[in-house]
Amino acid sequence: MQKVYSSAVESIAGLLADGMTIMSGGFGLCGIPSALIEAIQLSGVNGLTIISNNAGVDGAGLGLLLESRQISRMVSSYVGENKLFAQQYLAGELQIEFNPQGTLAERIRAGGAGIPAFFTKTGVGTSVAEGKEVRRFNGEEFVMETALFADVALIHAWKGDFEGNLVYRKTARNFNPMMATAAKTTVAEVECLVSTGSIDPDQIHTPGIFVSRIVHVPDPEKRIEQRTVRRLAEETV
Amino acid sequence: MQKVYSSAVESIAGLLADGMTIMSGGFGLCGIPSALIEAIQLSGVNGLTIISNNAGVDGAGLGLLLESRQISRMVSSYVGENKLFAQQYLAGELQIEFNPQGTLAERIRAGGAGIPAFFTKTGVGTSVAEGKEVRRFNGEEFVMETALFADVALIHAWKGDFEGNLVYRKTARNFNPMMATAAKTTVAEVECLVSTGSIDPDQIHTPGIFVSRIVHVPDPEKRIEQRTVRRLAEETV
Amino acid sequence: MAWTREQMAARAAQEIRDGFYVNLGIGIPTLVANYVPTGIDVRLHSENGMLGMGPFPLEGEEDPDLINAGKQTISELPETSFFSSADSFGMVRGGHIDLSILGAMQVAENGDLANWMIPGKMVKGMGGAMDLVAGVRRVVVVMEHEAKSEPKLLKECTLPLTGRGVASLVITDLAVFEIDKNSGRGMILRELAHGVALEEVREKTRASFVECL
Amino acid sequence: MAWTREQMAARAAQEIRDGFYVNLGIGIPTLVANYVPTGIDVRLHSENGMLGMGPFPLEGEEDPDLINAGKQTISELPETSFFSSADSFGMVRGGHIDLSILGAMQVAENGDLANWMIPGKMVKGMGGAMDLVAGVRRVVVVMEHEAKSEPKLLKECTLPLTGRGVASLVITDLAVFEIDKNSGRGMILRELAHGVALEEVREKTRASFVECL
Repeated sequence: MQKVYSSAVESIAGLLADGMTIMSGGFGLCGIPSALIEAIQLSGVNGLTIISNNAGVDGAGLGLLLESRQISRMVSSYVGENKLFAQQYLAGELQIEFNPQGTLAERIRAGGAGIPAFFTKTGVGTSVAEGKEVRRFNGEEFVMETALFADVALIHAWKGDFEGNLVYRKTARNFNPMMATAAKTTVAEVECLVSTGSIDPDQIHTPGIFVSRIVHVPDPEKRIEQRTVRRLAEETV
Repeated sequence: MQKVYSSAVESIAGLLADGMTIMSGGFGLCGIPSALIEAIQLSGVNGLTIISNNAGVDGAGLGLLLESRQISRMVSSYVGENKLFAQQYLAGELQIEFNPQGTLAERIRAGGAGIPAFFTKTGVGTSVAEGKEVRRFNGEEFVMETALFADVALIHAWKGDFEGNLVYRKTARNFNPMMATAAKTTVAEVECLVSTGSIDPDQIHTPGIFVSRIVHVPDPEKRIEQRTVRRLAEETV
Repeated sequence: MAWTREQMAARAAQEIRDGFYVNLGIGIPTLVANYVPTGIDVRLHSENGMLGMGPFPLEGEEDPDLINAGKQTISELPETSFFSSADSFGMVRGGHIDLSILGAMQVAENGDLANWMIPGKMVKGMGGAMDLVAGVRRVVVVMEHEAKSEPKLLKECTLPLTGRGVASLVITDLAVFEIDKNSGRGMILRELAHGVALEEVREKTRASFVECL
Repeated sequence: MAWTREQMAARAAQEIRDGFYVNLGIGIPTLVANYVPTGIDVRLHSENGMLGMGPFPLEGEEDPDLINAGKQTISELPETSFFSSADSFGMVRGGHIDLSILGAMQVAENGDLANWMIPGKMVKGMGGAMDLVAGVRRVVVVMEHEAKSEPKLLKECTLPLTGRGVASLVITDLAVFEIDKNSGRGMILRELAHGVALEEVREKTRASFVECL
């Protein structure tokens, strides 16, 4: 069971095909699989459908794949931070399917957990529910949403072992754990690669069964989108 | 936000009413809220619907509430270890609704997560699917299952802080995390009560938002149903 | 003599009860955290996967792995817990968050709320707004009474909805309206901002409302 | 000269490939762990919330918080992880477990499987069996060929089903049958136990099967 690859490029080798669907973890630029996204850019694969909460910013994260015009469709909840996105969308080069953030998270979790569809109150009475079944339970209306599943999931974790067990750090967890479960092949970049047995088994966020390939990316560059600070005297925001 | 109660009896005071629905964590006798079950027995409340994977054994766990005839209905996946259960069931004093274990777990998770219903392949073509909607997705059949929600959930955790954040230990986790989310009021007994801030926030299994009341039960009696051991020379089971 | 942004935030903070779990939106709602009354213990939820959100970090203590839903650097507190987006929206959808305070472009007299898109303009997406308005137990809207002299309190929203019948209270720079979503009788005017005349509110409000000051 | 329980378990162990995640049922399937060929790396899943299940503990090292789905005390390994029952059955239902080896009362030629209740007898419940047979990628049944001289390999199950069209391979004390679930052509007899005559298998099998030894 050899899961560790020596570089991001090698870790995705043999997995890619034009037109495939890729999930990419992260919220904003927090917890995104930067090294794996760069490897996707290098591969030149195109016509991609990307499932990701956001689309990066110009020059970082999925913004890289927009620059190289490798993405033809996005499934996201918010793509506000990216000029290139707007340009390509308005030029008709890029399709977008907006999902409410919680619905997106739940559709991915459902995909990994063998749930083909579920009902949620989110979006009832809005354009999100158009064309979807709406049904009453206990007198309230709910809309049916279906599962998402990808060919490949790209994950960023803080710590991983040789078994593929993963631990995330703070709000860099976000979409990564569900995406790790909802793809044919899951590739994880980890900031710390540790020996199997050194992570407390009660504190593993993603069990190794979900992770096929791991690559060690020490000290990844992490950008901050909105640097907000307080002065020492201030108590609150 | 005072959540800590000084005894199991006090921790459930004011929550009980005849005929109510209670979720009780644990798998077999592992990770069951023993002290809280004893407090329920002392309270004398009856006509209970209990949602729990198992029904304890004679003299322990939910077996106590069977002895005192406080349960009128169980929602479970397996109740094999209990003579009293069989007697009361055959005498018509006890109703039972069997759920496949994974369906039971998912119905509870759905109840906590605002999902009124979902589709699963488990049970299609069996008596479990009788009277339920069966629908095709991608050429395969799935049965619709609905959410479970309780008035009170009784939880056993290893560690808890004053905020209600919980950590479980090994396979004593089982149904506890989902049940903690799926009741109007969740009461947790914890083996170790620690100060808020002493649990790593990345390693909290159940965030305090789900826990209304906590009671410290140090050194609870833990029974083993099937004590199996190997001799030193043996490598495997 | 309308309320300032700070006064609107302070008024919204009065909706917070001791022990509440609260989600604050971007803009004026963010300021609400500064006006939580002393003695009121509140836990802030950030839908990207955090409960017990702390203030902005001190200079030099920013952590790129620790941001809020507005992508701003923040800090943690002793009671903080982190979890996945699925678990986070499970909390929201499951009705575990007591209060959501957020901004809006339009609110209708039946509680319909619009705050995510303007037809013809580039759509950025709804983010977590639809989940929050549908799932959180009580939704309080804080917004200007008018946008460029256009009323925002309407009989029916003209913009695409974020949620149907979801708003319970609207706090504007001029007044505070309650919405009894089940009655179908429109809004109830509960308060006027200091120095604002009832006449001005009547003029600038398209939603029908009863006065119960 | 039928196979012993140990020989059946050893035959079942040959279905395990390197890197497989496997769930073993109670009874003969539990023995399979003893016959995993050297050089084959396998991870055992226990549906009560554990991956990387180790052997029974040494005397004195039993931990009441560490049991398998049969409620037996077990041990952990370096690769072990623990998770909730919801996550555990998410793995099962989502098709992440490669192989399930379990016992049965009856198997029909179309792969229908019955192993949870006998009408008229006290029903104990299906536990996780329905989830496992429906969700795991490949289901291998290990069972006696007959029960008290009653055939267990049938044209149609007479007992209430655990799953419809779920079994892929049946290993009995007499023979090994493959089931091509999509063909509708019945079972395929693949192997005879050492010293067992084809005639005996024909006699004791109600399911139609083609011989492809």
